[in-house]
Amino acid sequence: MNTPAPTRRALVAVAALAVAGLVLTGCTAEPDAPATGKPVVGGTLTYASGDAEPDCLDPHVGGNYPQALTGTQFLESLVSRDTTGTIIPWLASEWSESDDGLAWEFTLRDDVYFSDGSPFDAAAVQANIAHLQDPATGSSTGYLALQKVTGTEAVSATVVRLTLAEPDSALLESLSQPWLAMESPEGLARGMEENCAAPVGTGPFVIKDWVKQDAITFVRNDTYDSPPADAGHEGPAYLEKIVWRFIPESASRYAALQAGEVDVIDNAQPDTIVQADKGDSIQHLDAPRPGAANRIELNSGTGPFTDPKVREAFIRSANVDDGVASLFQGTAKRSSSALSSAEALGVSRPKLFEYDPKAAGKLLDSAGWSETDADGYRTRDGKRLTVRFPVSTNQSIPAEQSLFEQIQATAKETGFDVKITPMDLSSWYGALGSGDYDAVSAPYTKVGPDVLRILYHSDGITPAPSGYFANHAQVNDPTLDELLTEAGRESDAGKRKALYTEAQDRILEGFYVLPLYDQQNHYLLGADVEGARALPTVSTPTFYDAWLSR
Amino acid sequence: MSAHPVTPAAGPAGPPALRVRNLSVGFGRSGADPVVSGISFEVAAGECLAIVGESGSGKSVTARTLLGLAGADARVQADEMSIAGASVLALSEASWRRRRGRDVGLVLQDALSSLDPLRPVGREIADSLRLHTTLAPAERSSRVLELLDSVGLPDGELRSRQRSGELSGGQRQRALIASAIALDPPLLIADEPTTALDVTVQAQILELLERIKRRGTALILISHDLAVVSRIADRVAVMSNGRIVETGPTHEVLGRPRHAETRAMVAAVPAGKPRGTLLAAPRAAGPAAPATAAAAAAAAAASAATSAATATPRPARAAAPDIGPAIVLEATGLTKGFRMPGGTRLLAVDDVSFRLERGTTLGIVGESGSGKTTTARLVLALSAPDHGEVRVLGRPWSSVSEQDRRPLRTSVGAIYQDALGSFDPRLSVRDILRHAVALDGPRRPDTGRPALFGAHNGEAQARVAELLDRVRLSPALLDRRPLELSGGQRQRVGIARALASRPQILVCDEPVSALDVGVQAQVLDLLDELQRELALSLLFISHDLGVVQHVSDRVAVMNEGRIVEQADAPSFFASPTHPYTRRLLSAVPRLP
Amino acid sequence: MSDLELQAELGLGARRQGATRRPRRIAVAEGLAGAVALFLVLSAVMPQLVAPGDPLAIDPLQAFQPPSLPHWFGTDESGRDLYTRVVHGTGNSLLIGVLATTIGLGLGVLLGTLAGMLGGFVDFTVNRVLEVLFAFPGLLLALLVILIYGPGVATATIAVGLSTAPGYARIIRAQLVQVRSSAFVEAATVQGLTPRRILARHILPNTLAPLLVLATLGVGQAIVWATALSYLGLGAQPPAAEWGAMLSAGRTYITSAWWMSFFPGLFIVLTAVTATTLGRAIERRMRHA
Amino acid sequence: MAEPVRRTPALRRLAARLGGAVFVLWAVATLTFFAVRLIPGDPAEAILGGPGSQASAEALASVRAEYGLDQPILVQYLAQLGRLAGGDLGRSYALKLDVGPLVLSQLGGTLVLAGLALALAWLIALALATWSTRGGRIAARVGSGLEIVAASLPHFWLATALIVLFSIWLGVLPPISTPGPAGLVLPVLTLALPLAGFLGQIIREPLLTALESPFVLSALARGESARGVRWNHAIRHAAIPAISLSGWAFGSLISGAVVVETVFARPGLGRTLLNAVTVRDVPVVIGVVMVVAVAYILMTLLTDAATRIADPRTRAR
Repeated sequence: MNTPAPTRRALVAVAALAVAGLVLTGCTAEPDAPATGKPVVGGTLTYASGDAEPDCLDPHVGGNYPQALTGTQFLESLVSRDTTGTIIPWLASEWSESDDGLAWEFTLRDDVYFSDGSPFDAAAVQANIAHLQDPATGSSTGYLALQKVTGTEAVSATVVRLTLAEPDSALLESLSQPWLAMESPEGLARGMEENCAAPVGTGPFVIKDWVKQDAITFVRNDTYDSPPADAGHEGPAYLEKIVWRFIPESASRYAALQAGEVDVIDNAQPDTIVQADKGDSIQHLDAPRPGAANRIELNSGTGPFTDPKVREAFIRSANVDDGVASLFQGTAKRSSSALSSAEALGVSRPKLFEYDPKAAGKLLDSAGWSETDADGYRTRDGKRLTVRFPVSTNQSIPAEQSLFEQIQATAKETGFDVKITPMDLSSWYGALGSGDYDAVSAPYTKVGPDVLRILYHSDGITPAPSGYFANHAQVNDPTLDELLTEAGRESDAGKRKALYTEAQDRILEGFYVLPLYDQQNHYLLGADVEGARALPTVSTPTFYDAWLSR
Repeated sequence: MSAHPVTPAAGPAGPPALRVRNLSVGFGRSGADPVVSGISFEVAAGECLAIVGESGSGKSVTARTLLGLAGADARVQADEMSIAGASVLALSEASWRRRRGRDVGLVLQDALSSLDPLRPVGREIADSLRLHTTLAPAERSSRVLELLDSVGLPDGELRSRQRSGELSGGQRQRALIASAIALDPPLLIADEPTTALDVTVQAQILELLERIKRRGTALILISHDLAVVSRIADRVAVMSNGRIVETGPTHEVLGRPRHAETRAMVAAVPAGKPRGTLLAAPRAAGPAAPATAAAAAAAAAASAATSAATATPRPARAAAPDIGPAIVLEATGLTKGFRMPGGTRLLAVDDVSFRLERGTTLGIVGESGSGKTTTARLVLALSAPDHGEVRVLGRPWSSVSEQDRRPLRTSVGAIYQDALGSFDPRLSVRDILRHAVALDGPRRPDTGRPALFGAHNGEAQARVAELLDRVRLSPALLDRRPLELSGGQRQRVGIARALASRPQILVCDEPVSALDVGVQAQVLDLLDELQRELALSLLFISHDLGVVQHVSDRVAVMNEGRIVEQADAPSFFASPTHPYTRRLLSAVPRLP
Repeated sequence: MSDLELQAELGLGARRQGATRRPRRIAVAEGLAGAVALFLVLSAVMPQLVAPGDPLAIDPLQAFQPPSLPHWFGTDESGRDLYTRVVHGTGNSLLIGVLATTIGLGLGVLLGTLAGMLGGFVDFTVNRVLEVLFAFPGLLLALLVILIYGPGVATATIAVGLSTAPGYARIIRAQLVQVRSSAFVEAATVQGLTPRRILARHILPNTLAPLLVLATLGVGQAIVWATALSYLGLGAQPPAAEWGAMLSAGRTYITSAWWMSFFPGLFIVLTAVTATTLGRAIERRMRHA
Repeated sequence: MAEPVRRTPALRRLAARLGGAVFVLWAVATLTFFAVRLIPGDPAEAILGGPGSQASAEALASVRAEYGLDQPILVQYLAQLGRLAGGDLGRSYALKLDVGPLVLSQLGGTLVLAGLALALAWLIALALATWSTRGGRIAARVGSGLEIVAASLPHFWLATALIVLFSIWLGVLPPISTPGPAGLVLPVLTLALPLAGFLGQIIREPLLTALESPFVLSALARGESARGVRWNHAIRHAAIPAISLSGWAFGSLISGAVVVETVFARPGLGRTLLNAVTVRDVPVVIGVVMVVAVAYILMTLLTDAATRIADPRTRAR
């Protein structure tokens, strides 16, 4: 069966050379400032993930964040990014773009082998791109990232050329993502079922065992020597083994970390982060995901939100600041941008999103929603001002659902009847597909401002082959379309910035979105975990440099 | 001979097996009345002392106290309590444990529940040996076989592997005795050891106990039935309200009872008393019968003190009204079989025929499993016979549909052994009687439903009051539920209910088997009185030949589903023909 | 799930043994249970009287307050007063419990009465059906219902109701058969009562009297099961003031805000204990009346 | 009745029991087969990921053909029965795994958990019941009160409470199920405590009855100690009703496992079932249901045998 579309926090790469937005806070050992002492070789690190267990470990299939998390441990991409946002060599040692921007040549390392022993070469890259573009693979994230790529050519065994339909300034970022990582062609040839169970890559670890509903065991790849350029050391990883467990209960996860049963947890809850920050026994790694900020998108295609005044009224009626402050306890900041704070080209317009119920009331009056019914909701022509808000319980962390409840409560004071409907993922996609929503929150992870094109270009209203469509706000603005297309082709940094600024202004001023906060991505690590870091691409953790000081 | 304390009539030298002086046992708060107060007695080796009393007289508590098992909250005081010369007063639990089974053994009634139903009887018997000796398991097993043999249970190998539920009543009572005498204790206490046993079995068990006594064991036999103990007891102590009211050699106490309580007990034994003799002393004046059996006994005792010491014959019966046929109930060739779990058929009732004449009592007697209860059910048309027929008042009864039979139902009343179970537990005495009365009364013309059903219907209330008076129950009991009544009271309510429809026939299925002798006497008297006054015809079914002898005009003996002998009472008892009947008759406990 | 059956067995079993050792006076535990029950019913019927606030009113600045004088049970992540929410949730939870019990008991009475009264082929068939339903032990039948109709309060209620029905049916049937063959029904036949009158006067009252006990015990168990489904995300959903959903929301913050889980859970336990104690007390009263 | 009742031949009884078991299994399979037809929507679409998948008509058609969904319902039903009879439980919609091996691989963990919990529950129940019936009204009240409260504890709440107490406050036990024995303590305790409450309630009444019964008095009169009476006689009587409720206990443990395995992140049947219900993975749900039904039936057969061993009286009946 096909993968259900880009599930959790899907990401599309973008070309722009964004200045690093990845901020590493907390006490994590950073790669260039190794922790005290000499790395110890050996040991088993246990990782507890709160994300769903992937159905398929091949990130080409579908392409969601849980796959990126696991894929980072055993797969590698052509290029990577450093903390300043600069694209750096990985499996490709150098690359060049043709003058017209329609062809790219990548020179590959000649000393890299997949863990099944087959060589990594131009043919392998071709096979991977073909696999991603094959509809049978059911890729959504990788497929979208390679939309402009029309062909591949093995110039030599170590040089591969990609030809494009139009210039793509996001290509390098796209290729840096785990969803476009390189897998052994022989592995791919085994068929989807086998490959899903144990994809073969070039990474520092190899899948040894996957007991479904329990754990994945990775063991060290002893012949490994192809770290990205920003890695802390060369040669094989220090750790002997990684046990990757799935613990959906956040409280259990944190307690397990406290008890020393696991060494690293993800999806840390705000209250546990605050606790961890207070003591010394647990390190905190804050790595917000790139791409769009978490936001509520208002469906401008149908229903009450076709009227910009009603959209603005809703946005002004929602008290987000207090909610973010109380629910996230300082671990997340209120956003007033369409983009993640990790994106340098992001435009923040705090004034547009200030809580102002009075203004909201006036806006509704002027939009014709001037009557109030017995329950205190606004009505127009006898119809209640209802906002249908389907929420995917799989995609929203509890604090976020609480925030939605608070928005529901504050918007009620102005007269909005927000109907929050919790749903499982499949029903949620169903509701989206049939247009049965007025507001929706769908996280979208991606490097660089090109995410705006995915989310707000009118092309995004029509679904991708997997059935997924990204333009939930159903923004259909030819001027915006033009700005976004132009920006996607433009390689001049200054012009690009101006184009994206204008585009963001149009989106924000059109009140299509209510930005909430950055996509949260907090890791907590035991005190004896040294050298772990988040890859500056999509903030997945890498344990290549990690070792245990115990 | 003086009444207090009890001393052995004769016996070997040395200390008696048991000596008790001034024993009192109380429970609960220290101010509460003691259950046993100041009793004294002794038993010598090879002697049997019977302690007789109504339930609640304190005899069982006495027995338990002699084993140190009166309970944690019991307060035991005595001037002396010694077994084989050694004082057992204020023994620690550990020392008691060493003595129980070794110095004193206990046999309880109903071995089905007195032997652990989940363990083979061999292990139960071997337990005494395990606890008090160092015998190896194999030695214990062989000793168990000897013991079983000595109590008259051959096939020891088989028996010791069986559980109490797999043995017959007599077999398991023997096994229980074997477990009590495993260590040959000098003192054996038997608490109602034969109650609930068939008479023939009862006689055998008594014989066994007597044999044990003759071996030199001191035996204390506890019972509510004077007739039972009179067989083997050397001396009798009569207990009432926690005191020993009379004591002496058996023949003296039974022959010349001095205390009112003793006299009442002697009088209450039905066996050998002519038909129509009053068994219980005349009731106290007024309809307010005492609330409990114990109180009833006390009242009876009090009034008996002023009345004649021996049973009083009653005036002759009222003449039967000469309406309807002379034969009110007739069974011909009744046969009923049941399928057994193994697939075989058991003929519970096999070709049974009898006739009940108006105004008389037909007693059907048989031991357990003889088919008498099935016969009762057939007569009551609660099950249909496979063959044969029952006719009531000359009309077809068992052969017609229930609907056709129903009009005739009011002519047939019934009282049961388990009176409590025969009442709807939700109903009060008032409701039970009101419902019964309503059935008999006129019907509303519109609905056909009984007209007397209203709670405030004066006529119904009057009838209920009348019934209550007939069975000598206080109106104060009207609002109680049967669960809150004593056994005797329950049976009276049952009789009142049966009388409500003014029946001509009363089917009594073991009506007094669950009652103490004293209460039994009262109920039997009541039935007799009702029969006289209401010209009732009684079908009286019982396992107790003594009772049947007392109440019946005609007797039928059932064995293995068949009537083996049937005759008019005088000739029946004078010259029984069938060997089974003779065996039965000889086993009936009666006073010497 | 035959917890109910079990609970009932415990109560009705004593009836069969005719145990009469307990005194009639009101025990301390029963008195307490009565008081708690009164409080719960009041909370369900008139929550405003017990807790005048709005269970949905948020106050983000007052979030995560531990229990204090203004907030007896503390506040949740949105600053909602937990005491108010727990009290207002009583109605929801009790309603779910009562409805589920009604469904289960209704079906159980229907099946049990059919089997017990008609006997023969019907009895055989119903017994086989029950046997099959018992092969879905515990939550299994409920989960199957949820698989079919999707999660939600209504489904969860029906699911719990359905899965309790077999247990009830078996009790009712057993009770009916026992009463039908009891000595007092035979006695009534001997008295000449018509079958219809025996049914109306003796069999039905004695069979159905334990229903009150069953229902009381059942509501407690149904609430535990329904809240379990809510906790697993298959029943009521936040922010609904339903105990299971509140507990489910609270488990996220268990390390820092124990009160969010503790108080809703305490009310569930309290309700179940109260139901059990009251059920037993009613049973005892009926037995000794 | 004095004469020993003739026993049904063991073989015939066994055959009857097995026949009954096969019938129940068939009925369970039939019931689930037709029950899942009640699920609204197209099963082919469900296989492809639900309504959100927006699968193409060709994809739907190929899935229908692959899963035989285009066949008449009776053919599908017979095919399903045939597969089940051969031990084939079908293929998971979501996990892309054969259900049979998947469910079997999860069964072990749950059985270990349930088995240990059952043993612990018995231990606690017996200890509490014997302690609280040793005399004294206070002990009896405390005992029966504890039992009622324990029986009322919802697993989900108890699990959380135990984690807070032992893992967060005291820090002595791992809050998740780790491979070692330490990781089993809290899950087992969570399952065992409420069950112990129930068992204790069942044991208490017959224990009291047994302790007051004449055979105990007889044993005491033989010189048996209070402890001997308890362990040689009374306990066995008290245990029989509880043993015969093992089928129920098994159901309660499976239900508990759904919660406990989720909270303690333990692989097992319960967690598999919950996940499958959440994502509506019909074959997995059916697979688990069938396996549980088989286990339940085995359990009742075992219970029956155990009761016969513990209570010889039932053999004659």
